[in-house]
Amino acid sequence: MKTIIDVKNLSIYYYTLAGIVRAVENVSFSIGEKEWVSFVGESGSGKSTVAYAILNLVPSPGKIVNGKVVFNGKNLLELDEEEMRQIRGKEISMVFQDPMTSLDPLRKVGDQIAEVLIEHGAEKEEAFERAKELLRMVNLPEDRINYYPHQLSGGQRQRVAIAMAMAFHPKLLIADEPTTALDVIVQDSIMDLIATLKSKGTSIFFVTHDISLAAERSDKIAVMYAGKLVEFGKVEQILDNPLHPYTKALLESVPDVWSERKVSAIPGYPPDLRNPPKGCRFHPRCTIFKIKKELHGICNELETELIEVEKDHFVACHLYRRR
Amino acid sequence: MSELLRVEHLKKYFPVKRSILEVLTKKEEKFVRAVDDISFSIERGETLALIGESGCGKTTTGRVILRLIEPTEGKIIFDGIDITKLGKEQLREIRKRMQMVFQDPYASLSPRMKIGDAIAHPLLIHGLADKEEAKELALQMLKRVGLTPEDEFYNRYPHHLSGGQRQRVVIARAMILKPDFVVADEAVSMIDVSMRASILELLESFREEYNLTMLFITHDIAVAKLIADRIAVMYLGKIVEIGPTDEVLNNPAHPYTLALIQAVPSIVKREKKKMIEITGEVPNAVNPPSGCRFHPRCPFADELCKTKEPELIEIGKNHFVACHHPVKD
Amino acid sequence: MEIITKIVHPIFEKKPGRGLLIFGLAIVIIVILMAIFAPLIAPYDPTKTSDDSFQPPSAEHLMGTNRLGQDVFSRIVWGSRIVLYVVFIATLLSMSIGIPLGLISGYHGGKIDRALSIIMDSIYAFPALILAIVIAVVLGPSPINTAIAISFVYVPTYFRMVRGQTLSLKEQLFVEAARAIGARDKEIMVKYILPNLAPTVLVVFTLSVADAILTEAGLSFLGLSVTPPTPDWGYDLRVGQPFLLDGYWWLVFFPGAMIMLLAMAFALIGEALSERISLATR
Amino acid sequence: MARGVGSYIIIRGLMIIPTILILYTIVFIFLRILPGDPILAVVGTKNIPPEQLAHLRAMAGLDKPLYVQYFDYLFRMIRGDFGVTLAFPQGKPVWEYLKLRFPATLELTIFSFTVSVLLGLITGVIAAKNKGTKIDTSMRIYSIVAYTLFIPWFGMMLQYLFGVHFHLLPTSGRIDPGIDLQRITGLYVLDSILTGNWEAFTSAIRHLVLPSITLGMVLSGAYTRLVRNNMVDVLSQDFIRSYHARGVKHWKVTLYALKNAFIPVITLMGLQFAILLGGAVLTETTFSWPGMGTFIVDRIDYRDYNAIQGAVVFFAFFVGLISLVVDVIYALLDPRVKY
Repeated sequence: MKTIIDVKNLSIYYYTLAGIVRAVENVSFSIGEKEWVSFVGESGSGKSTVAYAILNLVPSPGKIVNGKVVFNGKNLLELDEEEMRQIRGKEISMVFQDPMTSLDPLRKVGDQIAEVLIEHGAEKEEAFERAKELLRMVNLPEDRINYYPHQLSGGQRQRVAIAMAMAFHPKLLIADEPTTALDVIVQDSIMDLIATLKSKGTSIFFVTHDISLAAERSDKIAVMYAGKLVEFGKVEQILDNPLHPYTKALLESVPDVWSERKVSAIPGYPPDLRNPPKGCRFHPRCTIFKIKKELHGICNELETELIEVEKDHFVACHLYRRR
Repeated sequence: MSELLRVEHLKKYFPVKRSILEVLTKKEEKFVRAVDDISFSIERGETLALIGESGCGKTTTGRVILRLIEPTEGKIIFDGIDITKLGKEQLREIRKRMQMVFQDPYASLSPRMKIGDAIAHPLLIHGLADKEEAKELALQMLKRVGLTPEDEFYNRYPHHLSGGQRQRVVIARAMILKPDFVVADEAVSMIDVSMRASILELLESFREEYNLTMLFITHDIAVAKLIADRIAVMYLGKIVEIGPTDEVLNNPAHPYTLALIQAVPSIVKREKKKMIEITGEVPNAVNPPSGCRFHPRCPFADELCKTKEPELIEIGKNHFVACHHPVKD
Repeated sequence: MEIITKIVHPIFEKKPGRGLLIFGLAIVIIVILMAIFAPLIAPYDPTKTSDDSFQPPSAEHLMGTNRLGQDVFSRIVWGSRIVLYVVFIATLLSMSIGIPLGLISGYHGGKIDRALSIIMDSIYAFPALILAIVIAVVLGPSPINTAIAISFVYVPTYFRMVRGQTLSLKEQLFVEAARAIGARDKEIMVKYILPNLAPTVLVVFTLSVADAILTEAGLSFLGLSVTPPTPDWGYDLRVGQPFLLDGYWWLVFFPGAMIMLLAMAFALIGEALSERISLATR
Repeated sequence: MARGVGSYIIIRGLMIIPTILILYTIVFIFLRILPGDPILAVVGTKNIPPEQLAHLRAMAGLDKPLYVQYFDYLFRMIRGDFGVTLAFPQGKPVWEYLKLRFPATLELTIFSFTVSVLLGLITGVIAAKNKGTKIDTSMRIYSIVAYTLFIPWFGMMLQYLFGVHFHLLPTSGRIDPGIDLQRITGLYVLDSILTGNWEAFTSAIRHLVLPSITLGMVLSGAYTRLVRNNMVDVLSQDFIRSYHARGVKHWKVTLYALKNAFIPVITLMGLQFAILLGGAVLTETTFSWPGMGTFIVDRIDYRDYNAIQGAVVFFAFFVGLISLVVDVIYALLDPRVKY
């Protein structure tokens, strides 16, 4: 399969007054053509930060301290502002978490959609025609171009955001928790829309805290914990044969309508990333580490590495070290 | 088992804010019918989950039952007493027995009150303990909810705590009065996934210890399944279906319930087949549709649904649905 | 001793705004000390005239002398008493009216709240200095009257701020939670709302003191605060102005600089405090 | 839409009536009900023939019961009759003075307002764009220093520097004596443009420089701060990031951010205008500017209560009008406002 985007050794730190937050540490992965990859993790795991890094839009005081984002053979992090702008919204587009805040409240929806097209070279009239067409594609009446964002519901605004993202048949769509602020039925319809986009040839980088949402339509799942990519693989590999203790624990903590098993929480709390634990960042909460004495001195000392244990299935855990 | 709480024909209408122009031109005052004539009861020791999408009136229902906001109409009978008729002081008395756990643990604790004092305060308000005793009991409670070392946690302020820890404080504050009845409003929806289960476990343990009766309000059906004995589904201010948890989830009778359950993502059932296709969005609660409120979005709707409002009818043991054409499997 | 370190420590803690805070506090403390120890600090009697008029600043007269040969430095030292006296009485008065009124009005709402709000908003919208002028004119020139005039125009500032905050705090979940545990209105106001108002009140206090200093100086510049020969910064500025064009800059420079410095000191403290508060609540 | 705005303006206009009434009442209470006989205050002596005292009282309308005085004056004012002066020159309609003096104040405030908004916008945007750097800190300190400048002192320092030291600019008055300018609006800059009198135009502008910089700079501090904070706030919002993510050009995004940041500033403008009028009293006194402020101060010396009352109530009307204008502008710019 052709690779669309290849991220290598990405590290992002936030330089806050209270100290340096190591939000993303040494993350590598790639997304293939027409592939839907979901990044799963709790708040603060760094999944959204990775998403922003692809478009080189990490919010201040965050800085990409290391790594490459290779797209079409070019490292996006080395492009100048104008080259990057040409890619944003055209070849790679993004949908944000909160539809209430991701549209400019002072401008009409139609103006905002048309602007994307105009900024990338379309004529004004043609842009407005296309804007109407895009609204129809996301199942909104075309008269909505004259509405202001506050006149639309959350679900409708998210449709508008997706309409903008669809403007140029992008190669990659980055969706940062696009349904978190929405109810389940609306969530389902937004997921359908994203799936439509995928069927037209767009790869999807989907960020969510809800692993069951990732389970449904993804091809691959990447699990992040405390700034590290801990497991990455095909949906079946991750859900039916999870390897990393965190992935296992996460799956056991999620209630499911169609399952009778009991849920159990992961003990402890996520670490403070200004001062992450040495070695594997999960070891203070890891039940296996607690039981197996022989792991002491390894998990709490040595950095983990992402290892391919079977085809396409990667895990960063000392239990699977090559011996 | 005996009944602890019964709600009869409860209504809560909020007036819609009018602009000055509208007030001066005497434009008719409109109301958001947040809760529109609902009735149900909860047995002692039972947990009823109230589920629905945002804006369906579930949170309003919880607040009205505790009279944190005044009902527009209807009765709320708690242990034989209609609390809608109580005066301020009598209401304060009964609040010892009815407590609430809120959704947002970041907002439900005063930022400038030590968490220990926040937990002890209910005891002091009701004169159940003096300062020393209250502190002692609060320390025990901190330990009980797993915030140890408790004397260290006692003196912390909320902003030092994570969301999960704060929610434990909120639960501790509600439980220190040993209530009979608790309304838990989206008690875990703002907590990180990995810690949700532990908060649910904590609630469960109190429920066993105090033989708590619970109204568990949630939008998350998977959570409702875990904790509830019965489920009530709300849509636009109405209860459309109510029944034992397994019954409602496995044999949903209302098309809306079916749509809701089908939309919930699942790890176990990854492949989806759509049983029902519904369209549009939840209409405005100011002018709800005539007849069955779900009819504009319902694939099975006919003339009857547009004109006649369906009533809750029993279709299985303890399983009620308000639909002219219930779904059969 | 422990108490002192407890108070002093947070000031010097390395947090943003430390420099502003220390600088502001230093000036305020110096001026307060100057006012307390005026008889010891001032080298001359501030009201005693002499033949040495219009002397430029020198070792003998640090800030020169004025038309009547009075020592400008001594007048500035003594003048600090009037400013501090007027400003603190005024602020205290407006706080003790504005805060309780705002709290009760905001918490209980209703018709009285609406009426009070309209009145306070009207006064607030009107130029404070002009209103203060009217009141000062009617009451006549004396420090206590000036204080009353100033306090009147700052009541709405406190009222509006406290009312607004109370309105938003009242809607906060933790107030609802307090009602759910059975707290009475009084307990909610005192234990849940008031402590959360404190930081904002503190900031508004420092800023309104800064404002009041300028208003006091403005009133006395217009001749509405003190009667001669009482030393007062604003008044001295007025008296000195006609001689500015003759080049006697020191008559106006020093009194005016003091007014500004003191007002700035309070504004800096307010700025530093508000920054710390916004950091702490984030 | 258009009709919506029209009726909104009318309703909002009606809403300034209580504001003006309240201020009128407060001023009335202070000037009439508090102890002290205004006539005696004007005359300055108690040895005055009783018939002359009675005449003065009748002229000021003080011989009637208080409530009659209250409504009498109110209704006359609505017709534009602000009473007559009590002190020298006695019996002249206050309105005559207001007509003469108000344009001077208006001209000063318009220029100062422009200076303050421009300065505030520029410094605020610079600070926000350089958030967290030394530039940001210095802009913050600028805003505090500007805010706490004492107008007369700052004005005098400018007078000394540019008037006395460098002899660059005039330090008092509105126009050079000897220049003949036909009075149309009373705003000298406008009048000189309308009559094509360029000599008067230059002179009027030169006279405006120091007073409007003094007043404008003092008021710019509040804008710096608000613009900076709003701008920082807006720049961190999702919709700005999503503009960037859509590949919208940088300068356009800055423009949209500025528009959003500007909305709350409009509200401040209304309040600032009131402060501007208060500051104008001090500025006018400092620069011998023949406006409303100096008029009030002159009348204070005479203890001319009638004139003061007239001027203050007139100010109340003006403040009400400004708040109306501000609200309408706000409603036009922000689509979220419901009429």
